Amino acid sequence: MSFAIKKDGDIVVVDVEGQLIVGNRQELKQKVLDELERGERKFLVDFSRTGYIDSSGLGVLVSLSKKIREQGGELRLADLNDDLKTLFELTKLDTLFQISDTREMALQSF
Amino acid sequence: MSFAIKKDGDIVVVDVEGQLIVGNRQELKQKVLDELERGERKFLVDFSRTGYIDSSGLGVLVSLSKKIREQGGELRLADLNDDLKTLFELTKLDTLFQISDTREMALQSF
Amino acid sequence: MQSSPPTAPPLRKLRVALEVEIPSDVRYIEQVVEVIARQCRQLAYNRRQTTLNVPVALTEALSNAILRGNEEKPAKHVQVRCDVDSDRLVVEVVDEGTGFDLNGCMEDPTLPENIVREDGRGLYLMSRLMDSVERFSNHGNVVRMTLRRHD
Amino acid sequence: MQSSPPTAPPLRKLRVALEVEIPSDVRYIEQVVEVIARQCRQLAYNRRQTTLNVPVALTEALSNAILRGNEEKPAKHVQVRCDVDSDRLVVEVVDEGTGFDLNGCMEDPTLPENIVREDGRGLYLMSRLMDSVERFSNHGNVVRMTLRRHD
Ligand SMILES: Nc1ncnc2c1ncn2[C@@H]1O[C@H](COP(=O)(O)OP(=O)(O)O)[C@@H](O)[C@H]1O
Ligand SMILES: Nc1ncnc2c1ncn2[C@@H]1O[C@H](COP(=O)(O)OP(=O)(O)O)[C@@H](O)[C@H]1O
Repeated sequence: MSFAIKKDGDIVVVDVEGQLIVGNRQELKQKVLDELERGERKFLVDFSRTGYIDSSGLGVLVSLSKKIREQGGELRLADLNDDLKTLFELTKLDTLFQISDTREMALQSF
Repeated sequence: MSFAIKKDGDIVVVDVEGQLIVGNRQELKQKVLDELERGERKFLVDFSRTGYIDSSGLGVLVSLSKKIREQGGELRLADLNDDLKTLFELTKLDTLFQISDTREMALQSF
Repeated sequence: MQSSPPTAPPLRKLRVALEVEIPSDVRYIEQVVEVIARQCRQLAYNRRQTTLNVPVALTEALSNAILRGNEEKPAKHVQVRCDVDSDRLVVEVVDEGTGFDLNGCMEDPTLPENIVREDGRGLYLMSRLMDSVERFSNHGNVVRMTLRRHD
Repeated sequence: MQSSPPTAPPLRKLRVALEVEIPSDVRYIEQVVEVIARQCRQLAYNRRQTTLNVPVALTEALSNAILRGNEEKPAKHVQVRCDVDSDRLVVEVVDEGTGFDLNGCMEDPTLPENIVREDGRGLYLMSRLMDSVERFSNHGNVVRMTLRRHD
């Protein structure tokens, strides 16, 4: 599992490769907070290469979203597979996040 | 697992794909005997795509070799991986068969 | 000429019991999950069960055992026992903590007052992703989860 | 920017017990072998053990149980019990036959008078590929094979 961070225009895009779980969520959190600190405000997490997410991974997304919003920015999500969609629906987090089907659609949505 | 039979000049080449074991050795035996019946005399079994062989698979090779020899022909073997070499050594069947490292070498040996 | 092998009917009556003990370290979670998910795949549990239900519920139970039950103390261990056949999976996660009140600790994270919380979704997800979740004490604090196989 | 994950040490203290029952039909052998070889791979038995020793010895034991012990009678079944951890693999193959004298039936197939025989290499290969082979009766004829793990 790893996190690849790229810039696309003024949007910070994070690819979550493998699992986003208790063992590595802190790493994601820190990377995104570093970018926020540097002045970035638009964030997109791409889940096309993600396995499963646990409650602490979901929790990190919630807390990052809050911190980014506090700075006037936004965190959006893209390309959730059916399993991940189910997780967001079960937890109703699909109501908290703007979720796009594809990375391209998400990039254009900002 | 399956057996693919091809002709290369006057040599019948049998590729053993997957296992050669009690569940399928009869099929190999029948295919080779059919060719022998048709008048073929030179046979090469290529093990480059073979998994493992059990005692009944070894037994079929021994019995085919005998039957082919009785008709003035020969059965040779090629491209045994380390596991298969060990099996032939353990059973001393490496003394009974002419075994070549590659199919090409075996084809030229006839 | 190409021959097709005699078709082998799938194995029924396969049953696997698995035991593994890990230190109180969350880095072990993924491997334990993979070992158990693999057993389920081998028994033809459906794709979603082996990629969502089992991995997520088991990750929750393991991280609770490590972080809550054992408080990540290096001297404490987590034991996992799994018994799986073509009917159902039973997994028990045992920690060295004093236990907890499963129903009392389970909150509904979908309520408006909880939705923006960072924590509190673990037990809820376990109960939604498994057919049953029980807790009892037996040489430690045991969380037992059961999932019936679906095609 | 690319991050590397926190490294997870390999699982020790993993132990798998497996039971499977098959009809007296040799077509089931390959699947049983694969299921058990997979457990050995997961426990880091070396390549040769998982591609040669275990598959061949187990195939011999299973085919003897099906063909000799049960004489391929459809009403009879073969039970396989496997217990494997990072030290050793123990496999028991149980048939419904009357048993046999392991040492009496074991011949040396490498002797000049045996080398051209079609049969008689099964028990020999089992004994050469496993650390031990035993036979006893316990609700059927049991052949137990043990193999110590090598890296
Ligand atoms: N194995 C355990 N040992 C002790 N307490 C536990 C255990 N599992 C869960 N709990 C308690 O239940 C609470 C809710 O757990 P959970 O729903 O997983 O959310 P979270 O772990 O994010 O707080 C935990 O905060 C903890 O108090
Ligand atoms: N499970 C079994 N039940 C009864 N007899 C057996 C069993 N396994 C082996 N035997 C006896 O041992 C003999 C030698 O077995 P083996 O070395 O595997 O050679 P093969 O099966 O080719 O004869 C068999 O012919 C059979 O008489």
